Amino acid sequence: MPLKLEAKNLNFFYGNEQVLFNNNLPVEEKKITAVIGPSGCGKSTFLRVCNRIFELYRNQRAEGELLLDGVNVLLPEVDVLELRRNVGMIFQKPTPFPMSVFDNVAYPLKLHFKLSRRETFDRVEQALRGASLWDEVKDKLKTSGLALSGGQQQRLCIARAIAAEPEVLLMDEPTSALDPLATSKIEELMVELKKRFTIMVVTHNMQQAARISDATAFFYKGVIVEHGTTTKIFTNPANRKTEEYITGRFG
Amino acid sequence: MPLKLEAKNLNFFYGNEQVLFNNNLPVEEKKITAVIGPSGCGKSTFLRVCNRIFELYRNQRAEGELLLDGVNVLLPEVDVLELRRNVGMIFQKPTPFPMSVFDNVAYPLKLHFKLSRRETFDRVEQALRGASLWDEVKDKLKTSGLALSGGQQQRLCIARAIAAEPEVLLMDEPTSALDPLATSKIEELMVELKKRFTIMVVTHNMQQAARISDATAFFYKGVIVEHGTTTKIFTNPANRKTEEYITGRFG
Amino acid sequence: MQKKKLFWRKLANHIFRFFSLLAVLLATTAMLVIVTHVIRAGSKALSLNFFLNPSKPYGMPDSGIANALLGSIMITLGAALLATPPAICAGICLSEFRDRPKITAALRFSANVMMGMPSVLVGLFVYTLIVVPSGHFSGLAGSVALAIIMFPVVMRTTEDMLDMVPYALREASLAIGMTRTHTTLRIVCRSARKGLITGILLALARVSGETAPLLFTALFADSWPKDYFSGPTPNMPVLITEYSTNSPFAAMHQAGWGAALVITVLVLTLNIGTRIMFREKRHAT
Amino acid sequence: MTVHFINEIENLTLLLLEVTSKVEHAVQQAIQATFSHDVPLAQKIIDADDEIDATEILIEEECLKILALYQPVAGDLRKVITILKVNNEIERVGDLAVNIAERVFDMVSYGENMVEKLDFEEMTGKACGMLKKSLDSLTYRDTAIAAEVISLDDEVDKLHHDAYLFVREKMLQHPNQSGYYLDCLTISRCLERIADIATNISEDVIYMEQGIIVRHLHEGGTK
Amino acid sequence: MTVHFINEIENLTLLLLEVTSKVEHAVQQAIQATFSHDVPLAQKIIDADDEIDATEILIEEECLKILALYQPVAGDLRKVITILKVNNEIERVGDLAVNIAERVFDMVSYGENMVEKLDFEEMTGKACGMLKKSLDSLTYRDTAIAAEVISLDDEVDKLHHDAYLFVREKMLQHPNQSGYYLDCLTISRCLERIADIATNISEDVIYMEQGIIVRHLHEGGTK
Amino acid sequence: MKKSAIDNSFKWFCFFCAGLIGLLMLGFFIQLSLNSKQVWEVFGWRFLISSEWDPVAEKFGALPSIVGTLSTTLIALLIALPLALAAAMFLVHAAPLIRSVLGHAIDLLAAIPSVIYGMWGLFVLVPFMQNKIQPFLAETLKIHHIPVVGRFLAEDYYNGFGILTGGLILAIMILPYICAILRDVLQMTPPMLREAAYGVGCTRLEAGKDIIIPYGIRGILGGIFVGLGRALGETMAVLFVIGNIMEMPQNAFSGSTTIAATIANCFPEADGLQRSALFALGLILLLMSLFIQILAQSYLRAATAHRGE
Repeated sequence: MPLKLEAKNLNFFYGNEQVLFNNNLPVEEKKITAVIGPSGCGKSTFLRVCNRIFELYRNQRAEGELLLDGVNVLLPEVDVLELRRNVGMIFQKPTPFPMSVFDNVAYPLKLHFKLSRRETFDRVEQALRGASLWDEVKDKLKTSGLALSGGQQQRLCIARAIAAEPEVLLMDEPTSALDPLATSKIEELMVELKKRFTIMVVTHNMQQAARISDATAFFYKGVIVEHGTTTKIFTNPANRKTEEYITGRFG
Repeated sequence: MPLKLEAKNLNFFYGNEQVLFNNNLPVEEKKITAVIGPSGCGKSTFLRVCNRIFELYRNQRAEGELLLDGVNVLLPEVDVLELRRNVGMIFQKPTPFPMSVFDNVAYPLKLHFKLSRRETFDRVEQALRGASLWDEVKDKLKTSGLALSGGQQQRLCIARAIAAEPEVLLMDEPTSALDPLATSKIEELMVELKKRFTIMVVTHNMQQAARISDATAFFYKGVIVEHGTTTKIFTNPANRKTEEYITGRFG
Repeated sequence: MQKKKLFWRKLANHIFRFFSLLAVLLATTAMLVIVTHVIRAGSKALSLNFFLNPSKPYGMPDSGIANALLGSIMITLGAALLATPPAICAGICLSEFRDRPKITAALRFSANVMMGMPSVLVGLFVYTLIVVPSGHFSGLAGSVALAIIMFPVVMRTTEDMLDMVPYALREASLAIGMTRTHTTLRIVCRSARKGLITGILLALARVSGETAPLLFTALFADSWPKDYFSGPTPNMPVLITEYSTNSPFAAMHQAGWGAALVITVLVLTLNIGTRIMFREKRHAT
Repeated sequence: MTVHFINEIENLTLLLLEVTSKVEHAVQQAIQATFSHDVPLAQKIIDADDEIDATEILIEEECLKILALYQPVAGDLRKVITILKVNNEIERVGDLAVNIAERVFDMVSYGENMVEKLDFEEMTGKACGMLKKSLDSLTYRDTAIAAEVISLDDEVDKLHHDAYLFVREKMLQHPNQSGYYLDCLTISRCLERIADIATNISEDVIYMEQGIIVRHLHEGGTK
Repeated sequence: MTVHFINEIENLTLLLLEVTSKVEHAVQQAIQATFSHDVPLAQKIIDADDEIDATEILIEEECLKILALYQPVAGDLRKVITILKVNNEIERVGDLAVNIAERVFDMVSYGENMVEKLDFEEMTGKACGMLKKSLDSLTYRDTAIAAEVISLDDEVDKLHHDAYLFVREKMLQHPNQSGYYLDCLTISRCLERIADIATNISEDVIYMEQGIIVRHLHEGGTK
Repeated sequence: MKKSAIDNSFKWFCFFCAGLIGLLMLGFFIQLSLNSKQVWEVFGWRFLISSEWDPVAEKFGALPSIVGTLSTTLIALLIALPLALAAAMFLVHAAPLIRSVLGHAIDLLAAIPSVIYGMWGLFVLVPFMQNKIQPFLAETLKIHHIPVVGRFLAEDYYNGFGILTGGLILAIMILPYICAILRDVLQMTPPMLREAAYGVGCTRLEAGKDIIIPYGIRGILGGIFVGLGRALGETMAVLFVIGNIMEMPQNAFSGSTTIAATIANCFPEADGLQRSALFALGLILLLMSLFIQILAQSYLRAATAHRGE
């Protein structure tokens, strides 16, 4: 399997405090990789390194390599705007921009490409269809993105993320703010999306990781204790800590 | 098994809109009864009838009978303050009062009983022990209840609720705002508490209902579609809607 | 194409960041200029006597601000005493008793309008309401005017603060068998305690510098404020106005700067003190 | 995610049906081999069992995976568990086919025309028919078929009893051929056990559909 | 809630051990009954099977309950599934005990001293020992014991083969007693199957502990 | 029963207190209307458009005050708004230390009594305008030769007072005030939304103008209106520097007056019709500020409702 993303000896620091220790994680292309672990284990941090969003904050720094198609994106010469177009991110809570549904999806397109109105419209429709949202919003493209329900907002954010044709999608507990029905829709969507994108999802919900992911990485105290296929991790983990975590013995 | 609480033909209205329809539910003494169902099915409303907290709001009214030890507590001559002493309630989010840990628990005691300082202290300690919180807070009884962690705050609220020696505890998604570790502590505590109290818990989390409850009632559109032992509901539900709900076919 | 676009986007970004830095510098220098001037000019007037002696007409020696300071304190405290209790109750009304949403919405709107009421109009109002019927200016009228300014501020702060208390806390309190009154006063207000005190003190700091309404109510007198209820009462803001505009004399101007420094320091101390003591969410008004 | 769960379960059921038809075929061929004393065929059947065993392991692992990943409850859970158990039973049928085939090596020593052969056709047809039907009941979730299978068990038991009496009689008549008849008896017993297994499967299906364990309810009669 | 899960699993294991010892006892008594031609004892064993069957259903329902309520994964899941399968096997052993006991009714017709009896003591000891050990390996999660059990299977197979040869020889000698020897062969086969079941259980235990399916790996040799 | 009686009386007491605010507002209207009745009877609507203010001839018109009020307010807003917005954006993104220091400084400046600004304006800004800016504009830039602009900035003699000075001092006064509100509004942008903006590859400018400002737009507009209201009703800061001339202003350096300044200035000596005219000015100011407040509050309320989702 080709590797899309690969962390090599990745370390991360908040100020002087190290929170990720020598992480090595290969992420296969067009698969869903779930990142699980107890609170504060560094799983969200790991995700935030992947599109360098951590650079918004002072005192946070990453060391080591993070290869995207073999290129270390942590190097300063890699353009961060370009990287973020390539690596979309979905957050815990839906974050629709304060604009219409259409503009929400068109925004990243306008930002990164020079497209005609027609092309823009087509790509927006395509993205909304890709996020299984088109049928629900096609009659209200002009209404505010904030007027949608929570689950729809989250799918809108997914549409926004995929509109710019990224290669990797990072999802940070994408369903933790949603009700069960919306959650299952998002989960189905994710499985659909992996046909086109490489997905990394951080989740608290072990059942979710089990249901949707192909590979699972277990973080504990900033270290990747175990990673492998989800089936392996959930039926026969190699590490005792992993076993304890997924069987609910701790955390 | 003796019935502690029994709803008979219970109807509930928000203004002109009926949200509970002819609910009949026997609740056994010293058992945990889980109330499950999709969002908006009336499960929280049902709980809020049990201690008449709905009376805070205009336009809400309950019809039918709710027997607590055979007495219909919905009758106006039943003193609502006394009822609420007898039927404690725990909310989704922890609600510690803005006072010290000690006073939080001592407060309902002062309200309802005339106790000496010594007695008060003893009962507070007892309640905190009962809520598995004593060891964690015994050295900081004077600090504010708000300074505790989320899980501790929720256990503090449980201690507060059990301090007045109620007979029934109502819990409205008591762990939905907590992380997995705190959740599992609360769950263990609940199983411990059922030795002394009759517990009704509303939960979104089906695994939780399965793990901790003895009986389960499934609400759908304001109607109790099925109720029975948790084992029965989760291995062999009688109703197709129940089966669809618990297997995740909808909602 | 994309590269070119990227270049322009980045350029615009750099220009914007430069402009915003400039704005901050400009704003802060303007502020610094004012504050340093007040300090420089005011500090010349300061002496022990300046604080101990009452003000005197021009030409008399040993003129000070003691009477105005005392008068200001009396007027402001009077305003606080008049305004705070009913304002808090009014805030409770808005936040806790929502069973008549139309009435509370109308009251909330009134409060908002009153908050933006030009203070000079408050002066006019109290003038016709108290000064004209009673026949004389008085410190009390000044207090009433300031109280009217404070009232909506405290009322709205109270509402905002109480609104921040989660609704579940009220239900939790009622669920253990407390009465409504008890819940409101002992639990809800107590939860919002810090915010309430902060709001009251900040409102107090704000009105303590108000000048316009006092021109029509308390006026000024070169005497100790013994006529709080029945006559013109000395106070700082009007003293500053009198000394700086209505007087051609440099000595009076200097005393005016001194008074300005004193009141600035007092207001800021109250402000800073409040914020430090009750460090919580800031509120713009 | 229910969609994926349902897909997985369907694939699993298909796999199970496939292995069942293989096993059924193996049984029929084994019987044929015993009748025609066809050693190569018997050997082929024995060799083919490895594949069946491998499929059993695959299905069992898939079941475990589904349980671990989807954590089904209620009907879904019963379905997975039923597949797990039926899978086990089917593998046993495969073993029985091997057992039958193994008899061939012994039986050939008696020569084609030396002995009076027992005709297993009816019994094989019935046993395999039951097996087929029991799997149908699983596929179509049809408890009526399952109940029919359970009722057919008595017939096969009867045939086995007849075979037993026949064998005993033949042994008395031809003691020197008793080895052959022992083999026949073994075959008969294997077929009877296949019918039993079909009955077990049907009971499992009834449990899956109705949540009632019917096993042992009627055993007093049939054993 | 893990505490409760662990408790439930422990209770289940205890129940399983209990029923195993009952079954083992039943097998030994059945063998004794065949030896002493003790019809009442045989009847008692057959009657007692109902209880064993009831326990099997109870254990299976508990397993289902645990799966539905606690939704275990990884090692926990394997443990529950293993118990589910072992439970099934144990019930089969119970059925085999009944099969042995049923032979008694037929055997008594041959009279105490009429026939040369087969001594099943060694075989019974070995088969029951294997069963016991396999359950020990489950209880103590000891794969070494499980491996030992698997290796013992060959010995029992050997004993069964000996019995088969013995029976054939006796049938030739005393054709009129062939019914009796047929019964003996059935008993031997039952004991051999008990050993097989113990082997299966051991394989399941190894799977539970190590997550590796060892079944069929060595079957080529033993079948 | 007793407990519910306490509950009820407490509730009614609270309603009474809240009712006070409504009474007060009505009181303002009634009092100003009653007291200005005379002027409306004498001049009618012409009071609004007349620019005469002659106490001796008993002729009064509100136009100069209104124009002065509006023009100073407009100047103040034009200067303060862009600076405040840019500064607020800077503060939101600044390092924690700078943010807290500057943030507190701005909060404190917003709290300084307006009389201090007025005094500083009178003693520092007016002379500065008189001695530096006006000569610079007129002599160095020859501003009066430039068409259009010249008309607004040229004045024959330099005295430093006037609309521009008033507007400037108001701008300095409301700058921290608006800035504080804007900063609070911008800070309420959820961090996740900000990260989402950067996450799609926005630069800081783009995130600010397309996401963060639109997100808080209602709050920002509300804040602007609050600042506007404050500038409109401000008395003391303007009173000292506007010149207090009851004439139609000719250009930015013309002495002028505002409603609030006129009231404060003339009221002590006024009686009869002039006093009534001052009350009429008060009524106009009240209506203006009511209008602003309605706008401000509707925007602010919409802002909170929209954040409350």
